[in-house]
Amino acid sequence: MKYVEEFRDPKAAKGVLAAIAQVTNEIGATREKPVHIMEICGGHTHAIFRYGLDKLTPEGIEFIHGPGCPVCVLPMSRVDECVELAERPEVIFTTFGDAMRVPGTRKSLMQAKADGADIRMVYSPLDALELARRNPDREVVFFGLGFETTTPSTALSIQQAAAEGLTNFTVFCNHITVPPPIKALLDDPHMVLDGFVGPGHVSMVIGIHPYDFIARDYGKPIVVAGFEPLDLLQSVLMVLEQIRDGRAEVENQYARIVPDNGNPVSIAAIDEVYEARPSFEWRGLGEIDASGLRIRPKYAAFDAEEKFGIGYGGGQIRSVQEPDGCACGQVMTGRIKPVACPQFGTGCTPEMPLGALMVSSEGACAAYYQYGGARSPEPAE
Amino acid sequence: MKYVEEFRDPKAAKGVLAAIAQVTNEIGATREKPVHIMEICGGHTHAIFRYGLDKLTPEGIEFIHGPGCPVCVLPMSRVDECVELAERPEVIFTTFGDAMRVPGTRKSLMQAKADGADIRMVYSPLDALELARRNPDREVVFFGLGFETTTPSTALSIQQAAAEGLTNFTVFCNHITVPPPIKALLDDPHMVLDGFVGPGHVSMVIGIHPYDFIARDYGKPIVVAGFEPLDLLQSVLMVLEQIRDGRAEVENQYARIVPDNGNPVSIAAIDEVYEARPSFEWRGLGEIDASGLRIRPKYAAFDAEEKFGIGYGGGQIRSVQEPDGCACGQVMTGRIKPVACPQFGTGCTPEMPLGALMVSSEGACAAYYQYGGARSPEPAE
Amino acid sequence: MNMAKPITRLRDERVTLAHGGGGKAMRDLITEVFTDVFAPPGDEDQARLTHPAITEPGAQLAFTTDSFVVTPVEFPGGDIGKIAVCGTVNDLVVGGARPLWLSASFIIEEGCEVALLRRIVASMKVEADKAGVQIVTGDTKVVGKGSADKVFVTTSGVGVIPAGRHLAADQVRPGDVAIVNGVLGDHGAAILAARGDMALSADIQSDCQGLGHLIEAALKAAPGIRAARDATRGGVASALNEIADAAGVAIEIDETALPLRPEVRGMCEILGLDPLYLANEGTLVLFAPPDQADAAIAAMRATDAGRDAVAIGTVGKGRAGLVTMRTLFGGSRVVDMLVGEQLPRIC
Amino acid sequence: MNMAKPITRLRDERVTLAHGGGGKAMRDLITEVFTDVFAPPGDEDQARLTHPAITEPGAQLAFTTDSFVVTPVEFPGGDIGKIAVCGTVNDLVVGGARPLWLSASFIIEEGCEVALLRRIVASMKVEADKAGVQIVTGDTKVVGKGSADKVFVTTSGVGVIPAGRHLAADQVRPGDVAIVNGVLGDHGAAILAARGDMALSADIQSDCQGLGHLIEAALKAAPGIRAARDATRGGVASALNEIADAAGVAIEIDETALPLRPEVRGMCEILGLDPLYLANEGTLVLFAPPDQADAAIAAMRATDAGRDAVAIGTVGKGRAGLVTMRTLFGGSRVVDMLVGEQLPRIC
Amino acid sequence: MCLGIPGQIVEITDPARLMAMADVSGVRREVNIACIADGPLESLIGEWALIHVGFAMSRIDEDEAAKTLEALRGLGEAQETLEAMAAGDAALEGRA
Amino acid sequence: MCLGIPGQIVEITDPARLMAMADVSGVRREVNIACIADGPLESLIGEWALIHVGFAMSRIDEDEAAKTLEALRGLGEAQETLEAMAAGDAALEGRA
Ligand code: SF4
Ligand code: SF4
Ligand SMILES: [Mg+2]
Ligand SMILES: [Mg+2]
Ligand SMILES: [Mg+2]
Ligand SMILES: [Mg+2]
Ligand SMILES: [Mg+2]
Ligand SMILES: [Mg+2]
Ligand SMILES: [Mg+2]
Ligand SMILES: [Mg+2]
Ligand SMILES: [Mg+2]
Ligand SMILES: [Mg+2]
Repeated sequence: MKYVEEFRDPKAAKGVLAAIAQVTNEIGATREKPVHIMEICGGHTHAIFRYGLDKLTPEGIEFIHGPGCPVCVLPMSRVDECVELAERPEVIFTTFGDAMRVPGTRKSLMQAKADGADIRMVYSPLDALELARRNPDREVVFFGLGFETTTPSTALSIQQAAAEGLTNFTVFCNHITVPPPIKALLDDPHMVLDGFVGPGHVSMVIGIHPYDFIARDYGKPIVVAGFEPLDLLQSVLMVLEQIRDGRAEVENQYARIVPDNGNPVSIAAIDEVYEARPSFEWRGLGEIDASGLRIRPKYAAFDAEEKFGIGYGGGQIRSVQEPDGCACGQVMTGRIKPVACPQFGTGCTPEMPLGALMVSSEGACAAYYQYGGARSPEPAE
Repeated sequence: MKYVEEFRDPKAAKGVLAAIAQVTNEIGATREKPVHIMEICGGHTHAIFRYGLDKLTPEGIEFIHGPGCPVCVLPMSRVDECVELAERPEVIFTTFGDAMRVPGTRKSLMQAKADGADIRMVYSPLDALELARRNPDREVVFFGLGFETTTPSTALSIQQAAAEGLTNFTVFCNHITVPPPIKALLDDPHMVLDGFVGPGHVSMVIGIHPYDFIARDYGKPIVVAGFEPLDLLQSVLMVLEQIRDGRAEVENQYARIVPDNGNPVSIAAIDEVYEARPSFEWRGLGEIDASGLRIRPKYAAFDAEEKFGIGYGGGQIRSVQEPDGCACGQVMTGRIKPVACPQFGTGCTPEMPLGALMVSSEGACAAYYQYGGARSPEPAE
Repeated sequence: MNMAKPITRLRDERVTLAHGGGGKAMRDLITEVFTDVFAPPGDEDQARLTHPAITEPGAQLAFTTDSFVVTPVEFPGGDIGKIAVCGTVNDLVVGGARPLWLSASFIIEEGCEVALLRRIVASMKVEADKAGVQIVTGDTKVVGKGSADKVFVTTSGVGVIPAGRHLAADQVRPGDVAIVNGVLGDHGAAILAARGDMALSADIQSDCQGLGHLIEAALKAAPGIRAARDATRGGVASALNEIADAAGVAIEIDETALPLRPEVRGMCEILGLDPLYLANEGTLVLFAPPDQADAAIAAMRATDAGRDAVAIGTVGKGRAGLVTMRTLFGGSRVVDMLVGEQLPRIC
Repeated sequence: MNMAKPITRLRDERVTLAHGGGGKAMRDLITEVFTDVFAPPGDEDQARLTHPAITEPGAQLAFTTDSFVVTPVEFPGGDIGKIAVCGTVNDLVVGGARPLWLSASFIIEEGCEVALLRRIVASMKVEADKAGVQIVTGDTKVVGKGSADKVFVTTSGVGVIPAGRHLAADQVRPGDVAIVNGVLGDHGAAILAARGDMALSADIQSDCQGLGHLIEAALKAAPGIRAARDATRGGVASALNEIADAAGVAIEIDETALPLRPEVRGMCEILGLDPLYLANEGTLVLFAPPDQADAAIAAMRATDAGRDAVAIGTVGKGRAGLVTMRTLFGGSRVVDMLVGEQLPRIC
Repeated sequence: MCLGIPGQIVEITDPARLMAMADVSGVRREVNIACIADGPLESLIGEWALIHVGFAMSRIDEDEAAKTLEALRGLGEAQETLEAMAAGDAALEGRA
Repeated sequence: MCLGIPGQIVEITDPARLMAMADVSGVRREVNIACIADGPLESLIGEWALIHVGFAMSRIDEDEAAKTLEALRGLGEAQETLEAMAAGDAALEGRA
């Protein structure tokens, strides 16, 4: 596959890994005193475990798995609202597969479907749009989930629906944005972070400048990275080099995809359709100012919150208690490793997830569990 | 079972059969020169074959199986209209089981159901009413089929729907009345009939006086009969006695059920809800004046013809060609026996009925075929 | 970190598509609901079996299958699991086979309650134990909501027919006596009432039961028994017609001899149905030579499933394949196979 | 009057409830669509069977069952009938059994086209002939519109395991080589594309095929083969995990060795799926002792179903039940069983 | 045509809608009693009526039933005293 | 987060709605090209773009891709000449 295979070449990896090892040495990072690098994006977390990069990189590098999995940070109360919407008889509820298994307080979408709700997994909001065209007597609700990468697709779909005059298509908007939680983490006095691997696909939409504050205000390096293993390794190397050199810059490893200024069409569509909410709740992180989007009044006809009277009350009012003993917040802020959670592997497994990080395969706990970050392949004594 | 078992007592039958044999003798009826008695009602046809009465009575008595099976005389075009109604996505089409297998030009209701139409078999129009209550967003159409026996039930159901203010219940009215076809048959110069066994359950509604014209104007005996085998035999005996005595009267063998003046509540309900159509098509008999009912304008909201714009165009316009070689008309008028139809048992079987008389188990051809009127239990040479 | 396995892993109340996906959820469902109860031998997807009866000279294997789709899944007198075991056991034993092993395959609708599955499996186990068969292999599939009716069960059965036994429809001869083991139509009437479509209620239980012990008892007392057939779909009328066709004989039954519950009679009168065509799930027709008929009936009556055994007709020399009935009124009529299913009549 | 039987009695284009009612319509459907093609022995509802291999000393019977519910019913590379025969044949042969007889039970949705049933039955016959098995008994049920998805097929299989053969998951030993017979995930990817839900099109055919000849060839060349398992639902990953669990061994596979079609790879990248979990219907994993692995691969490659046979990993002494993969990048990760079915990921 | 069967009214279930429970040989069904309700509804309990498609269509007249049966039995007895008896037997048993 | 994969635009399928067929390793899917349509649509044919949830989100810059690869390869070659090579090999093979 063009633009894929080249960036998975194991031979080229040798050089990068050697360079990483050398720079790690130069910095003086060790297992006991590691350098902490946060990969913000769940896609990067997934790639680290899928290719075993955590075991290939020196012990002096400690990956902190950031909040960049939109499924993991979705508050339970919003899942409950999805279920309520889906259970309306007139509604065809459409969603990406990722959201199906996230537990709400009553049930997951998977369970709601088993109970009879008409829930369909789609690959694209365009497929939801097509369902709306074909089912004029039903209400098709699309579960708009994701960061800036995905937001343009629902904005463009809403614009398309408006252009066609569709009256039975709405989006249940849960889009969130990357910079605010990073700022929140950086403001957290408990947080120890030496640098960031930045989200490549978010950046192809918004460009690299929204991260300027990280370098400028907090003095931390950030390298926007692609998702193939060589991309990731090169980005880690670039972060390490900044640390070694005492630099704090926004660099772009993923320039083949990410224009420094992002994609103007996407940005325009987002601005036209969405506006920032005053604040939005992140599971494990709490309310974060201006971190979520809502549909502008102009497009209220396509807003499931408006059409079905759901609204967004904010965490103070609506948020529901996280399950007892769940340490998701601490894991997400890098304070503890997943395996240090008392629930890990017992009260919380992928079969029966207690916390959100065990649900999505991009969640740090699920990745640890599934890809064995926690479980040694050596025989147990 | 009270009022049932007593009238099936084989011992009591001996006397009646002996009396029948004797009177037949007295009349001088023989196999070659039989007395022709028409049982008007399909229920009587069914009972004759179910109990083997045709083989117990003397050869000098020839039963002519009348037009009293509402399924058999239903014109094909009306079946097509049922299918059209049933295929509307908003419609739940409800029907007695009898009508499911009657072939239309395109398909039967059974086939329409297999093709996806929402068709439900019910025992009572009250069950259709209940479906309408439970499915306020669907249109429940009840297939109103049958003679005066059944007509009060749909009339009362329509009145009940009106009283409750139901707006999603309609009746597709195909109710027909017994006296007009009898008159038509009596007016047919080819018809040879010496007397009638009258329909007991029709008469419990309309009483026995609607048959006065048979005795008075045509000089033929008629005995209103019950449906148990002793009822039937006694009625045959009473017809024979009238013939022997040169009488032509309307007699009531079924007085335990049939009041001479019928049931006033039923008659009032029919009159309130229905009115006579100028004419109605009978399969095999053609158009017969004032032989069908339609819903009065007052109840138009409950009239599927009105609500769905079907109307009744009359046979001249709407009736569709009967299948080639079908002799149903001749069988129904008693001109030939079912087995004399060239299609009987080959082109026309209960599996693949060509004519209507092969569909219902009350149809003369089906009764002959199924209960062996046509097939000797002796070994075939 | 604690990697110990939790004790119960199946915590869902209802089956979801995840339980059909080939992963841990499916494994947990299969283990906790099915194999913990059936306890099949071994871990492989195929059962590996030996039995001395199979290798005896002259023995034959009997192999049969049926899918069960009854609605409602639970009804007075049984459930789909009981029927699925009894039905396949009966298909074995009416051919003279000793049932040995069953397979059980489940097609489960998304949303089906796990507790319902547990009840079904429990009743399968009870019936299998009664019949002396082992459920040795199985399968589960989960289909989307609306693509099945809660659960469908398919069982297959393997049995062994001892040397010298030859029960078959074509063995029936003129003069033989047709015997049923009990009242007719209970299952069909019970299901009609339980379904509720006609809003009729009646205290009728399905006759659902295994017939192995009954057949063995009858064969011991009347080794000349020619054939037996369980009168399931299509009722006794269809079973008789199949036998008449296969044997090339005529059969005459006697309406006055037919054992019927008053409630079944009542339901038939209301709906215009003929009880001869109502389904049974534990009722058979058996043909014995005239000199062994009384012995067969007596032996049947000594078993649980045969208390009401009675002769209902005889085999004659009439037209091959023809079944007739002497009516209670002394007349006679043909009892043909139906075309399709029996529909309630009104007019 | 003409009482001769018409030549074709099944004139309906679609199945109606009448075809499930136990009467003539059902008989005609069964005769004309099923038994005329399968030609089972005898007229009874049970097949009566003998085979010399069964009575040989040390032989075992193998018995297995599966229900098939694939949507769409016809897809590139096969149909539900082909899968139903191949799937059950494969469940027999992966245990070393020679398949002898199949049962086939159909749950048909009202409205199903008769022509579709005929095509399914024809493809079952073709596959059964190829595998050398006979479809000897069967059943049909008709359920209401919306209570099934056109047609479900359940097959059960009986085979005989010759004396001395013992293929079982728990026979796998450290050092053994894991071998697959061909590319992975074709069936899962073909069905995903054929279903159309994701609006993806690709020229991918299901790998649906019988594996009997392949196994016999491999066993002849490498009689020490320990175990084989067809990697159906849950894919190769699940098959490996089951074997690792049963044998109490660790298995390490090599990502670079996994045979994958570019289109399957592409579909997995688009949807965020892992091909190790995609279903196969004619692909197995087989374990051979190290000194016979090459012989096994060579023998497999000489068969139609094994042209792309290749070693994908080895059995080690790691933690019992653990399957790991050396990634193409030289790293290592656990390949666990999935929880439920694999869902397309977007984010 | 017009299948009907005698049933006994055992309970008034919904006086407003004129519904009652009828019993036919142990089988129960709610039926409409408008056609037979010419007095206080309670007085219908225990009464027999002809049931058709969920409606009690006509009350059964016990006296008339008895009269019909009497006539039938009388016919039987009368015939028994006649030599025509023999012919009747033949018809009953010989022809089937 | 944000699964994306390079695909090649092979056909414009609906110019009005800005839809085109994209090919990913032989798998085809109709995608929206609004975000990459900055010139005549036909000129997109043959171009590569990053595909995400049915949208072509960003055109792939071939030169930048080549530069990145070059840097990666250069890194490899540079390291090969150093004795640090040994340490790199150990990391690659020893730890798994
Ligand atoms: S193991 Fe479960 S509860 Fe604990 S942090 Fe991870 S997801 Fe949260
Ligand atoms: S055999 Fe068929 S075509 Fe002929 S008269 Fe009877 S119903 Fe009509
Ligand atoms: Mg069977
Ligand atoms: Mg059976
Ligand atoms: Mg049977
Ligand atoms: Mg299986
Ligand atoms: Mg027959
Ligand atoms: Mg199996
Ligand atoms: Mg299998
Ligand atoms: Mg298998
Ligand atoms: Mg069967
Ligand atoms: Mg494992």
